Amino acid sequence: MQNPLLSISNLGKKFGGVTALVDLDLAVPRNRIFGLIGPNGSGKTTFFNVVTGIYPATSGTVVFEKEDITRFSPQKVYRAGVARTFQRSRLLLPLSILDNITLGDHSQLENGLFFNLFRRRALAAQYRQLLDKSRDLITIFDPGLADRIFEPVVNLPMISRRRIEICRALISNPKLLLLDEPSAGMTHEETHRLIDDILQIKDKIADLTIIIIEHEMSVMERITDHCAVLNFGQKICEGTYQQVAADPEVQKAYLGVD
Amino acid sequence: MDIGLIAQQTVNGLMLGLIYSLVAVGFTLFFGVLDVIKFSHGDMLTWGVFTAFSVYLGLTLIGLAAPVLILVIVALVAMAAIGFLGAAIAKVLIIPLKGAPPLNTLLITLMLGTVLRESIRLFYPDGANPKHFPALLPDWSHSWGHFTLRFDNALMLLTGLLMIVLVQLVIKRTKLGMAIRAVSQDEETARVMGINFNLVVYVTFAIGSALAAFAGVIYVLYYNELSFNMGLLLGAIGFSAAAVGGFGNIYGAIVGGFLFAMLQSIGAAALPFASAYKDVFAFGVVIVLIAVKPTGILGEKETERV
Amino acid sequence: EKVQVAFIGPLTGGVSAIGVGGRNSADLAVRLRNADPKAKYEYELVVLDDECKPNTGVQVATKAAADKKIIAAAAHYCSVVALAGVDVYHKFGLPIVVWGAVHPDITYGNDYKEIHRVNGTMINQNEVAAKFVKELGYKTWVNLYDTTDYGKGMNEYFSKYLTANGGKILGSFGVTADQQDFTAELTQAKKLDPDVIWFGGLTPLGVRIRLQMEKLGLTSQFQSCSGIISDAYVTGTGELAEGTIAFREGEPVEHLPGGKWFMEEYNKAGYSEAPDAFGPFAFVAMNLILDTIEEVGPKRKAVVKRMENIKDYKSIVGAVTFDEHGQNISPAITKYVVQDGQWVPWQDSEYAAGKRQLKRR
Amino acid sequence: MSEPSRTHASLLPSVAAVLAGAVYMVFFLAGESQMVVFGLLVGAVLALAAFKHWRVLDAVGQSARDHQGPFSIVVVAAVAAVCLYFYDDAFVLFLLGTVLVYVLTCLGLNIQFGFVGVMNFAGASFFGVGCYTAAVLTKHTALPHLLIIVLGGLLAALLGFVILIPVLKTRGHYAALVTIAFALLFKTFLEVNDTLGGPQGLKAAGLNLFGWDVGRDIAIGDFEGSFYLGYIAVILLLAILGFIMARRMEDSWIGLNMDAVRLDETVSACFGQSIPRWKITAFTIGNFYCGVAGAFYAMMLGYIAPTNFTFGDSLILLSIVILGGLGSLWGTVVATGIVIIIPEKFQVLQEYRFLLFSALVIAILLFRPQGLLPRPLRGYRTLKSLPGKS
Amino acid sequence: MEKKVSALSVRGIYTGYDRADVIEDLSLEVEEGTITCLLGNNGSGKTTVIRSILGLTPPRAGRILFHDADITHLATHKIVRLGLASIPEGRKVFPGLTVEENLRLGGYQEDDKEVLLARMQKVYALFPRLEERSTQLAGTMSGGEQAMVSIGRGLMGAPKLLIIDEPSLGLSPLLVKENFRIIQSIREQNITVFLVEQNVRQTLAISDYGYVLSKGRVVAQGSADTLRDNEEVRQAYFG
Ligand SMILES: Nc1ncnc2c1ncn2[C@@H]1O[C@H](COP(=O)(O)OP(=O)(O)OP(=O)(O)O)[C@@H](O)[C@H]1O
Ligand SMILES: Nc1ncnc2c1ncn2[C@@H]1O[C@H](COP(=O)(O)OP(=O)(O)OP(=O)(O)O)[C@@H](O)[C@H]1O
Ligand SMILES: [Mg+2]
Ligand SMILES: [Mg+2]
Repeated sequence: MQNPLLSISNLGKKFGGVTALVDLDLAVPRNRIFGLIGPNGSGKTTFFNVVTGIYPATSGTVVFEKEDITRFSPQKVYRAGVARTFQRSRLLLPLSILDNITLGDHSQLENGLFFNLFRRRALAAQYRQLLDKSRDLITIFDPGLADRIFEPVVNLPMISRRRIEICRALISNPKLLLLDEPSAGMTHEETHRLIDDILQIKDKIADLTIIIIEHEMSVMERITDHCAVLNFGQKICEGTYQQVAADPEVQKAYLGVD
Repeated sequence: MDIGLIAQQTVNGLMLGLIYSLVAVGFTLFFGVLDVIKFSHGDMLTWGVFTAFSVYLGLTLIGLAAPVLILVIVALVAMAAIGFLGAAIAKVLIIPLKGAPPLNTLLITLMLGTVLRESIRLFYPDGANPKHFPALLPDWSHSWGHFTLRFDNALMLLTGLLMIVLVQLVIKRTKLGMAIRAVSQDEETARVMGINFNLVVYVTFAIGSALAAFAGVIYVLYYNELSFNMGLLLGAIGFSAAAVGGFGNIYGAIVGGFLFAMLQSIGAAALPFASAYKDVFAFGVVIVLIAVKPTGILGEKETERV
Repeated sequence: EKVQVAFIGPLTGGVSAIGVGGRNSADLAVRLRNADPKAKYEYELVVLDDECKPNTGVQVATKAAADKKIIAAAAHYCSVVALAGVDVYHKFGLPIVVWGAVHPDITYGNDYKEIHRVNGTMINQNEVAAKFVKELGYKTWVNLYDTTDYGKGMNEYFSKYLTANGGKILGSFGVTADQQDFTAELTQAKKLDPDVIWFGGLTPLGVRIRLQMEKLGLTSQFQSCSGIISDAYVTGTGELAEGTIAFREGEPVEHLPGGKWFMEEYNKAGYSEAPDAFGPFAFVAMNLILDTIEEVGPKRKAVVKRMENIKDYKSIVGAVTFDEHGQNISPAITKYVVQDGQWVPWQDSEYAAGKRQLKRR
Repeated sequence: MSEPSRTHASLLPSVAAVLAGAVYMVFFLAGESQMVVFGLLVGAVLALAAFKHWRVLDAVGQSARDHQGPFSIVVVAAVAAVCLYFYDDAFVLFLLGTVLVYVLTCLGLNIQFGFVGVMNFAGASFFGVGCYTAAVLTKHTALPHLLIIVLGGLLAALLGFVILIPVLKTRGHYAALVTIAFALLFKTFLEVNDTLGGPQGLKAAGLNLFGWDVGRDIAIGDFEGSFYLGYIAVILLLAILGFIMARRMEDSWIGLNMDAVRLDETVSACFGQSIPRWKITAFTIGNFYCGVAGAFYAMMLGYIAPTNFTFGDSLILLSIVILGGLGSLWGTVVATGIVIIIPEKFQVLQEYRFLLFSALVIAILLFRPQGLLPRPLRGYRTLKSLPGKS
Repeated sequence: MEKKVSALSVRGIYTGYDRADVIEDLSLEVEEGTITCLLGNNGSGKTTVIRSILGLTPPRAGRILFHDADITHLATHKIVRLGLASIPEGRKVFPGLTVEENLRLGGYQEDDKEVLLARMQKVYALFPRLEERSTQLAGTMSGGEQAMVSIGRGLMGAPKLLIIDEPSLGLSPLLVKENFRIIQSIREQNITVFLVEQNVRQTLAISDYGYVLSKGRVVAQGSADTLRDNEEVRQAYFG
């Protein structure tokens, strides 16, 4: 593949006796939506965690934009342009929607002590800008939430929380977005609205690559350009959705078509 | 240093370590069930000791003379009474606060500690002054040079360790133990499993508090002295021991307790500086240890994943 | 006309027993005066708790001193607190009489005319103590002291006078004031095998050390200082108290006619706590204040002026005479020994008579 | 799109509340007899309960939040007015000064604990570092006192670095242990060691600002006031400064970052936060506050000793923070007032006062588990009012 | 006609959290021996209904009967002991306990060790992954594995009524199918099932009766077949 955005080679991850990833090789092309599927416990989330630096890799390398980020801390991975959502939603529940989204834009903000304490007008300007930006973003997903942007997220239903989480990941205009089961627990209709929204965003942002983990196959079918299938931490198959779905091994291990 | 001296210091350290461990086990229990630091734990110990003392006075008043019988009654009554008090505290102060920030529990038990302490000082007859607790165990002893081994110390050490093992068995082997651990992980789901949350909390607090009373009885048998503010520092050290050993792990509490006692003994006896620095030394080492093992020596395992 | 006088002392915390005893004694002085038909004024006692902490001390000192209605105060058992407060009293011109704190600098560290003290400093006490025990024939000591101002000061002066008198200190251990276990230190001491274990500090620690000496089979004589002369020491140690020696400023209260009378009145008044070791001094301090006010009227300046030359003032702890620093210079030091569960002046004891023996003599 | 559609509350309720509070304070502070003090205390509780019932308190809170600036000015004016009312009552002024000192200290602890979640059980120790700095430097150097106050803060912050590594590496109760151990260690160290006066402590010189001896009574024309007015002026200024800085910190990206670190370290790290950075920042700034407050306090008090910096004192400081409401700046102010003034007013109870005070705190916690004034959601209110292009 | 016995009867309950009611005047019946499902959008209040039944968030008004016993204000553990078990939403496993301990807690009411062992074997047979990982801390399992633990734990009890809240959340398609098979087999053991699921097509395929919830109110109900043919339901859930 020509100049992939993310290339993984030989990646391995062990937790004590549990082997979560084995000799994984992947190349994720730019500007595409890349699907990751596999049975439960096959290592998909672990893959995200290793890429984002939460877990150190046991072996292998992760190269992002030609830079070896294998040993990067989560902060550095984020600064390199990778943002993510979590399989179990992780918002800062007592904080407002705005705060939660703003947090995602950390790299664009002035975080210096002096700036924040003494250059209040410049800060206010930055704040207004960000407020507008957050509102615009969340409006795409749910205009209702834009009106409640100063309310704490603790009272919101799961679907809203997932949307906010995606906004948090998107606000910094990342180059790579990692989505871990974004539609889990949504109804059919809700799921498809979410996909529409994601595709809309994808169109707006010129240079955005997405890796998505999903167990909802209709989503994968609609949205991905390319899929890889993991089983027992290994890649067992790769190709377009139609290709992998037709693979007998995938059907047996994952889809359960008999 | 000669062998006798070392042996003596070892026994001193063991006794001290036992008391610290017993207090630390209590902290670990409360932490285990509700994730709270109960800062009044040391003062519960004091109450245990004063209950024991009162019972002792009462028994001698009615003419009971057999020291061992007295001791057994004294210990049982003190443990029962303080266990009950612990459950009552859980009901009135701890459970109502379970929805609030955990720090409130800390503060409320801190204040409770003051209330307990001050009540003894003010309302116990001549409560502000230290009192003498008689030796109820036979004072057989044997000396080798500088080393005196006392029978009662050995007995206390044994009973104390037995007690800890007992608690450990209850936690590890019984349904109650499992319920305690489930409650500490997720109260709501535990209730959905059919666990009576309140009851588990009461029972845990009763056990932990009774253990404090037990530690108090050991303390007072060993030192023969009681005073209203004896629990304050003991509480702080017990907490440190529980933490440095690793919360939620009874063996951690034991390790922490004996470690702390050992550090103090070394600080007082073996190091070149003044003995008054022994606490500085012990706490200094504790800080370093925590820097190296941030969740204690037998620390909790990381259970969170993303 | 109501005249306000204040009592300041530690009513909460570890040494509250002494503070409350002092408070009761001062209160007794005021009550007796108010009951006295010859008294010119009616007195009201304002009681303040200094918690034995300097910051609270300064706070209550300010409260008393800034309140112009308060004419004088009997103040402080804890030396640090007294040291912290003296500037305040001076600044606001409130005359005080210290009733328990023993640090020399309280009176000698300044030239404030407002500060007086009826009890002696730790210097006098230790000088007498060192000489006395040396004369008893002891040769070697191990010193333990708590690291408060009191314990450290005691240790400093006792060691100084002891070595000057030819005593030998084999080892000395500072211990913290809330320490509970002394077995490590005492085991060391046991190895050094001194004639005497000396302790500088207060009752709670004194009790613990005496008991733990026994645990470890330490057979040395136990000697201490005014800090442990209290009923609590005797009840706290039980039989082991027997033969403990200690020293205190002032003539033995029980010897003076006023002393007995004081105890009778105290019991009559029905306080629920004992006067404790320094009750008599608090009583004297308050009485001195009241007498002075009776004499010169309820004005601070006049009281300060009058107190400059108090001489041979008769009291239940002996005659009081202030030197130019306001320090009572006549406090005799009484030597005490515990005999049959009582602190008995040495000269009255069976030990002095040779009927009983101290340890290791 | 607009703000949540809520009409702006009027300033009136909050001003009225401050005025009522000020008048109450005057009566409370002036109250001498047991009866008066208790009557006022019970009255306050009943009044608050009634106001809460009638939703007056909500209105006050809303009004105060909508008018941060004016409200704060009114509060400061009210404090100044109360102080001036007691212009020649040295004791009341001293007490008020002490309250302000503790406000500054607890604001610092609140930054550590309420914002970034670092529990500091050694607040009194860092406060003590400030005190000792002031005592030693006023005695041995001729440095300007204002500089010494700043140095007190800096040294406290610096000493914090001693336990920085374990503080950074641990969380929750383990972090608590580190600071508890430090607090116990600090006090023992001061006592055992004689270089800093040992257990007996040190005298500290009074504050002298550019030739103005603050320790001297004030006489301007016919007005004669206690010298404590001078001290109060200084500490009021320091407390206001501290408050403004804390508020600005809260209403800025720093506050957001700190909240994130407190609530979820993993998420924070995944969005580029450096967790050590914010912990160090909060810990250091908080200790700086403690040190500054301590240095000033030593000068006002004139005498310091190790017994002022015990673990117990640290606990009192932390109690204030919790009682006020975690992260709540106004809560800290109110709670400090309660925790410092009420035990003093309980002096009439003599030896029973701690017992009652503790019982009172327990009662407050049972009835008000979120603290007296729980922290409101961050609304960037101080930013919104600023003019500027967007 | 066969006599219908109501296992669970919810009558006009109102439930809310801090302020507003989330559930308003909601009534439903679960007949013994059936699978009854509750459908609804995210945030429509399904979980809240379950919480009300379990006594975790007791209703402000209304009554809940379980086999004719009023359980409206009973403590959760007492309700559970009447024979009501649940598989809670959101894979609520005990993270710090091992897989095996989690399963054992599911059988907390059962004292007979043999019985427990047999049940555990059954669970292990259904989810071999759990047996493989019986000593792993549940909190470190993958999302789907935690769902397996949660389901397995629910199967460890022997309830009369099993309440299941979104069991297939995060499960692979293979396991989702397996899951529905399990639910059916539960009914065959004469256990009544009250099911909340987003996977509407399959849910209705196995259910006998269903309710549709919207904004805290029942907006449609009927037998599974009628619901399947309901136009609104189709639109919202099948697309
Ligand atoms: N922190 C950990 N400690 C131990 N084992 C772990 C840890 N994290 C993951 N595992 C194990 O590694 C394997 C892969 O887990 P991972 O979360 O990557 O699965 P997944 O593909 O995301 O599955 P799912 O679709 O169920 O979310 C699982 O078997 C899991 O139990
Ligand atoms: N603890 C809570 N505090 C306040 N509001 C809550 C709480 N839990 C739920 N809510 C609110 O109650 C409403 C119903 O929530 P509930 O969880 O019952 O919905 P649900 O139908 O189960 O949704 P989902 O499909 O997401 O599970 C939602 O609007 C939610 O925001
Ligand atoms: Mg996963
Ligand atoms: Mg739900």
